[in-house]
Amino acid sequence: MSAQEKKESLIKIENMSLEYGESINSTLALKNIDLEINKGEFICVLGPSGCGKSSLLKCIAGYVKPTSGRVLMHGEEVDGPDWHRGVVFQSPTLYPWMTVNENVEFGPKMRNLPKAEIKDIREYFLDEVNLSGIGGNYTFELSGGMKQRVAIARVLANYPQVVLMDEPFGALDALTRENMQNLIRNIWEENNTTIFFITHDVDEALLLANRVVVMSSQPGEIIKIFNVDFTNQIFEKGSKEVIYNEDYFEVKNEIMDIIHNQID
Amino acid sequence: MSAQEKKESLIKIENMSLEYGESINSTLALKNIDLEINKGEFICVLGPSGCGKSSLLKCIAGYVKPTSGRVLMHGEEVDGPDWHRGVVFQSPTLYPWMTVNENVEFGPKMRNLPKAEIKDIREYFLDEVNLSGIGGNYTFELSGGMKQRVAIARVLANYPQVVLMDEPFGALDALTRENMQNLIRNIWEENNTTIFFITHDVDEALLLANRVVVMSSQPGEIIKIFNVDFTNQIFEKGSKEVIYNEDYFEVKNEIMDIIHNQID
Amino acid sequence: SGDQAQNTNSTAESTTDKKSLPAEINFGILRVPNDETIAIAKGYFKKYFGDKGIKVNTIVFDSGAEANQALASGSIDFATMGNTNAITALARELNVELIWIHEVLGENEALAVKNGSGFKTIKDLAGERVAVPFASTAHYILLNVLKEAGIEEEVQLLDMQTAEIVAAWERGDIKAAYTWQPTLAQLLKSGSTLTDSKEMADKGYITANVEVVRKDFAEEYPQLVADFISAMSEAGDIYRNNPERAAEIAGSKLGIEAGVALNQMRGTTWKTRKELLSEDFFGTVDEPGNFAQVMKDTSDFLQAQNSIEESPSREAFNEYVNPEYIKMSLKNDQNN
Amino acid sequence: MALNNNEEDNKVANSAVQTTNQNISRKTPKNKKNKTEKTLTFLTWGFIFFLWYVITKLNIFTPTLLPGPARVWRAFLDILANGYNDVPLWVHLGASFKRLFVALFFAIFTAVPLGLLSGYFDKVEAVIDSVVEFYRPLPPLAYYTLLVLWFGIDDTSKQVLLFLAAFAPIYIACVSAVRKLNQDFVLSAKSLGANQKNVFFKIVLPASLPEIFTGVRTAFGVAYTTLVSAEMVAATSGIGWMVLDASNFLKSEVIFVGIIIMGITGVIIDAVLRFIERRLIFWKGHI
Amino acid sequence: MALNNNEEDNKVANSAVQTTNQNISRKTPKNKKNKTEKTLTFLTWGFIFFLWYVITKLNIFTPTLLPGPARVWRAFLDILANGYNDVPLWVHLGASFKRLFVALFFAIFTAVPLGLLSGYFDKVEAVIDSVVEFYRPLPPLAYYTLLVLWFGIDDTSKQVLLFLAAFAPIYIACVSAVRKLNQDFVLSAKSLGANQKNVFFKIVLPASLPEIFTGVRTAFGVAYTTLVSAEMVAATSGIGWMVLDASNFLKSEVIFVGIIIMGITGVIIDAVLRFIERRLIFWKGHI
Ligand SMILES: Nc1ncnc2c1ncn2[C@@H]1O[C@H](COP(=O)(O)OP(=O)(O)OP(=O)(O)O)[C@@H](O)[C@H]1O
Ligand SMILES: Nc1ncnc2c1ncn2[C@@H]1O[C@H](COP(=O)(O)OP(=O)(O)OP(=O)(O)O)[C@@H](O)[C@H]1O
Ligand SMILES: [Mg+2]
Ligand SMILES: [Mg+2]
Repeated sequence: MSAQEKKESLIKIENMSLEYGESINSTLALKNIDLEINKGEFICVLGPSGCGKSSLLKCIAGYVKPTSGRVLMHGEEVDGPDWHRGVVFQSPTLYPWMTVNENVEFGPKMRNLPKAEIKDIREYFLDEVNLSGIGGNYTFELSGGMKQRVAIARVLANYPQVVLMDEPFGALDALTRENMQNLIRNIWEENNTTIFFITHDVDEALLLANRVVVMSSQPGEIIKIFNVDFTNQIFEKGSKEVIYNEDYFEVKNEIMDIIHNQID
Repeated sequence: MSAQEKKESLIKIENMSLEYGESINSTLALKNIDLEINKGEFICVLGPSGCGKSSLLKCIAGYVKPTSGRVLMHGEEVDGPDWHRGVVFQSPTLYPWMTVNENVEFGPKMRNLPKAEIKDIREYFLDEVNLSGIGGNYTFELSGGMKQRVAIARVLANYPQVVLMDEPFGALDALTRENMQNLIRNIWEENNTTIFFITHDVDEALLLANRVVVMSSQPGEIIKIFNVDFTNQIFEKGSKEVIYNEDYFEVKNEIMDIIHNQID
Repeated sequence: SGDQAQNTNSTAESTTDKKSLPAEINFGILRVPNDETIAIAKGYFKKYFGDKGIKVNTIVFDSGAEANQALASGSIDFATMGNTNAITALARELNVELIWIHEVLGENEALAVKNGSGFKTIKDLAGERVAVPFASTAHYILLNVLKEAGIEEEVQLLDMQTAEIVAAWERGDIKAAYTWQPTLAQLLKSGSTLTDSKEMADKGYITANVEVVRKDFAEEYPQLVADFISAMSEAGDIYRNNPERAAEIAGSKLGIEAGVALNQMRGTTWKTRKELLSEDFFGTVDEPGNFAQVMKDTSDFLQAQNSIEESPSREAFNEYVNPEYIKMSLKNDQNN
Repeated sequence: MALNNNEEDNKVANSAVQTTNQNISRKTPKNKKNKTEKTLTFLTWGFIFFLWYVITKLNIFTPTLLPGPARVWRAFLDILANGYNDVPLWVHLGASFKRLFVALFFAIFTAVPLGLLSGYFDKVEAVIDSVVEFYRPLPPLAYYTLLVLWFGIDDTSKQVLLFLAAFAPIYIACVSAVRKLNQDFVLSAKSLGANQKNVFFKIVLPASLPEIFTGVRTAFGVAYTTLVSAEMVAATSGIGWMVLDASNFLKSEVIFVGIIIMGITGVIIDAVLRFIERRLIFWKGHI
Repeated sequence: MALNNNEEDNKVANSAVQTTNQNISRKTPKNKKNKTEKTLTFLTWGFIFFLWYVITKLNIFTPTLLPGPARVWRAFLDILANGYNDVPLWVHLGASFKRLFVALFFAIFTAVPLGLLSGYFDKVEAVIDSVVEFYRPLPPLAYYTLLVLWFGIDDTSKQVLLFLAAFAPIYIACVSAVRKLNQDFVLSAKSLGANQKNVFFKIVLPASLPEIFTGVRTAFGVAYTTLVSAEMVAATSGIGWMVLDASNFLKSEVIFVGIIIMGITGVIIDAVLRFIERRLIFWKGHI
């Protein structure tokens, strides 16, 4: 819950708004968003359904151009997708005509890295997501959790400066989900990655993030940002149950109240 | 957590096994299941993915014939689907060519009830799920949560002796899910319904059931049955947070451990 | 005729009544300036059939092959076709008989070669492509032309309809074709003939457009068949007496110029009933005329070509080429 | 929380639909063509006409090979005024469409029940399917002669030919519709007390309608494509026959007129069918 | 928990696939026909042959209207031994298939790029689509005469006719494939550093392959249906021409032979295409 000042700024969103469609049929999805993402942060975004979480991510990824305001990365305006900003989608977009290996190698290959390096990277990250050994399989042979792990490995293989994740575990069942949370927490810690993570599960956000951004319902605005460190506590204490304490429920209830007020 | 003895037995599963497919390709989905469902109970079934929860429900519903053993209802063997056993599916199977009203009226109409009665029933249950007023809409105009509520109203409109639900809230987001849990708890209480409820979310099971059945991974066997009364506590105390106590985490941890052991 | 006695069986009675005359007659016709076209244009069908309360339907066929299909399905009672198609009809056991020869084909069907093609004799066609509508009289004659020249193995025949022949000719895809009027005239604008059906007829390869009728029909209504022949004969007389007038009538019916029609008609030979009853054509029942032999020869040739499975016997052709109705028609006129 | 549902009720047809459509919405603009694209389409046809005009003006080809626009236009006006072969144009069109729609009518009324039964009962399918699969790829002209021999030269054989062309697509669509049917629809209906008959008429039939309708549209297209073949034998009316007759006399301008009329009517009828579809099967895409 | 993944790894291709297939699995038995159904299909054809045999034995119809099985069999043996019109049967088949496959080849190599581009760029679609939509429903025989006028009587015009028949289904399949393309595939590829060209060749093309292949199969079917029309003009070989020539001479038994040969080859070729499809697009259904 501290020491944010030292951190190096990576992405800066300045007074950004996003409107879909034109004139009568237009939807104001995002309004006056100001947000700074620092290097090494794990930011979770929470908000009611349809509030514009995905839209925010798309703006950062460069998939959508903001209607006003700008998204800066290292001070330069984001202009289209880029391998420095990796994206993990809710349903994994693995390419079924490629093997797991080929999927993970896709990014490095696109960047024309030397073959040997590509192989090393692939092996390292498949290992990182505990999937070494299934590289020859096709992706449709994998379970949902395994698919999402391959998708994460594929994104990490590019050593992106930030990983954007849009409800990556939303489609997984509760148990697999827990495993995946642990996995991503470990990866974040080990590789010192910067992660921007969308979820609609308050617990997930609190157990992963060191900053939780809560958004209002449409048009999406940032209502409040919470600095939390339960994820560090879990690291330190090695277990999850210990953090279900007063502190935790206090923050959780506050967030829940905010969101409920949004819906009412 | 008590007084189960007084209850009237509704459904009895005797030494039931279920095998899919034939010879080499066969899958033993369920093995030696013995279970009694009493009138007015709220049973939740938990288990790892693919353990046979849905298969168990299908046997009770009469969609699938057990390979051995039997399912009895009031002492008579279940033989095909029947309106006494209502089913709510994970993704709501509302008929898109019918309005909400027509969907809810489907069961009573099939049973040739008088028109006036059908109307009363429909109005009562649409009100029960807080959807009176949208009866004229088509189902594809509804949100996921509303759809599932219509599906519940449709099943209830038949006054079934038991409602079988297969992960009915699995596809909903966390907030809608919470609303739905409250809704079903209230309906259960008000109408004195018997509910057989499948979920993969331990919290959901604990917050709703008065008996939690935990199954082993494939082939599905019943490992342990927990009698709990958190759902009654919520009724009594009017709030959910209060039950996050020692008791709760104890049961939860035990269940989690069982399931984790199943996967390992 | 026992009307009262048969009171109870009134339906049977009415059918016998109807049987004395059919409700309608279906004629399969070709769009060529022949006696039939003139007869229709002059209203002879109305005179001989329509006035008796019979509905007359004329159905245009593009080829005798189509007419044969219609005959086989029982859709039509009379059909005009080339004699080669009439042979197919007999060989395929269609229950029909040949009752009339509209015209003996002559210069109106010819082997045309394109100017500048360098084809001076038939033998020059060796190794070339010649277009012809298959299953037609022209097909039969062309095969014989090539056979006579001894190059039947060396020429590639192309199965084309007349319109396609013109198109291919103009495009230069083909330089030789055996076809009939009016297509022939279009080809000859930039070509000449090497031989024609008249020359071949002189060599014994006679082709003709003939009329066949369903036997069931003819046996039931012989008088109507005779009437048909009378109509043809009357129409033929117009041509024989005043070709220009006949061409005008036929031309306006077909939507072509009288001159074109006349040119086409002049390329053929129209025979009178008496001529047809001579030994050269129908002969008599006891002494069949030569046309049955022509048909038999043609049939044998078609069998050799595998166009028909089995060539019917001479006796079958004698029976097939039936002079009785022409005789009846003549007798009717004498009676009048 | 259960209290604030009224708020949500008012949003009926709002968020849920939008979110599920998100992936599709990217493409919706393609359906409603925007102005640039409309202009481009217009320009394309303009260019085609211009090219046609110039080529014929240059007299590279004879009018038989390529009649000019003016010539075609005159032929069209002539046919409009005087008909073709003394038969008015609307009679030609009427004759063709009567054949088409009679065939389509019978195809629908036989293929839909047979197809649904085939999809429903494997035994029925075992009987019908291989027969349909055998004749379906056959060129209609291959068996048309047989149809003429069996059904005569009147409209019957033409209608049977078009019927056969239309039958297979509808049949196949029905089988596939039942196959793709969400079994949970059937199961839930049974659990709500529906008997076999109700399941069929209230669930299977409506759930299959979208695909059946697509099948009907395909069937119409196939039958339309077969129209000229059907009018090859012993016809003296019908737009297809008109083109064939014009071909026989190499009246290219009439061929062009026929083609243009057929092209436009084909597009119009498909648009009408699509309009009916949207009205009738409003829930399509929500199944 | 992250430790026990190896266990899960061994189950690769197990639970996940099975659970997603649950709804489908109910129907898989229908694909693999069981014994009863095979017997039924067999009996159906047996019954058809029996009926055919009995009817012809009863002499209700002349052999021209309905040739008996023996007669057809003899005709088949004769054609097998001596060919038709002095041309061996395999030459007829070869001529037809050469026309078909040349047409299909060119159709694939033009329709696939044009279709993908049309799906990709609305402007390209605006140019091409309306033209395709216009000619697609046209009966091929309507414009065949024009093709003969323009391309001559040789194989070219026949191939162009078949090409046009095959082009539209492939083109339409390609457009729809790109339209249905999961945009997240494209976006994720871009975010992984793929440039426009890589996106096209590594993502759009393979992702569209399943539908393209379905389009090719449809195209083959449509072209096959057009085969007899194509061989109407100036052919003296080809299985379609054989049937037409037999029609001229009322050789019903040869028509039957032709139909049976075409039916069987049609079924065989579709089976081959489906086999190739399964091999080539192994991931089909997993997209
Ligand atoms: N391509 C689009 N065109 C038009 N409107 C859109 C588009 N994408 C999203 N919207 C609208 O913008 C708003 C925000 O959508 P967005 O997907 O960003 O919300 P979200 O918070 O991600 O929702 P969820 O939790 O359901 O994923 C919604 O009202 C949505 O309907
Ligand atoms: N129709 C079927 N045919 C063959 N195998 C089946 C069928 N349905 C289920 N199975 C298999 O039976 C086992 C139990 O499946 P079931 O759907 O009952 O599990 P589940 O507990 O409901 O799983 P989930 O939590 O994923 O819904 C699984 O291994 C599954 O693959
Ligand atoms: Mg989202
Ligand atoms: Mg399940």
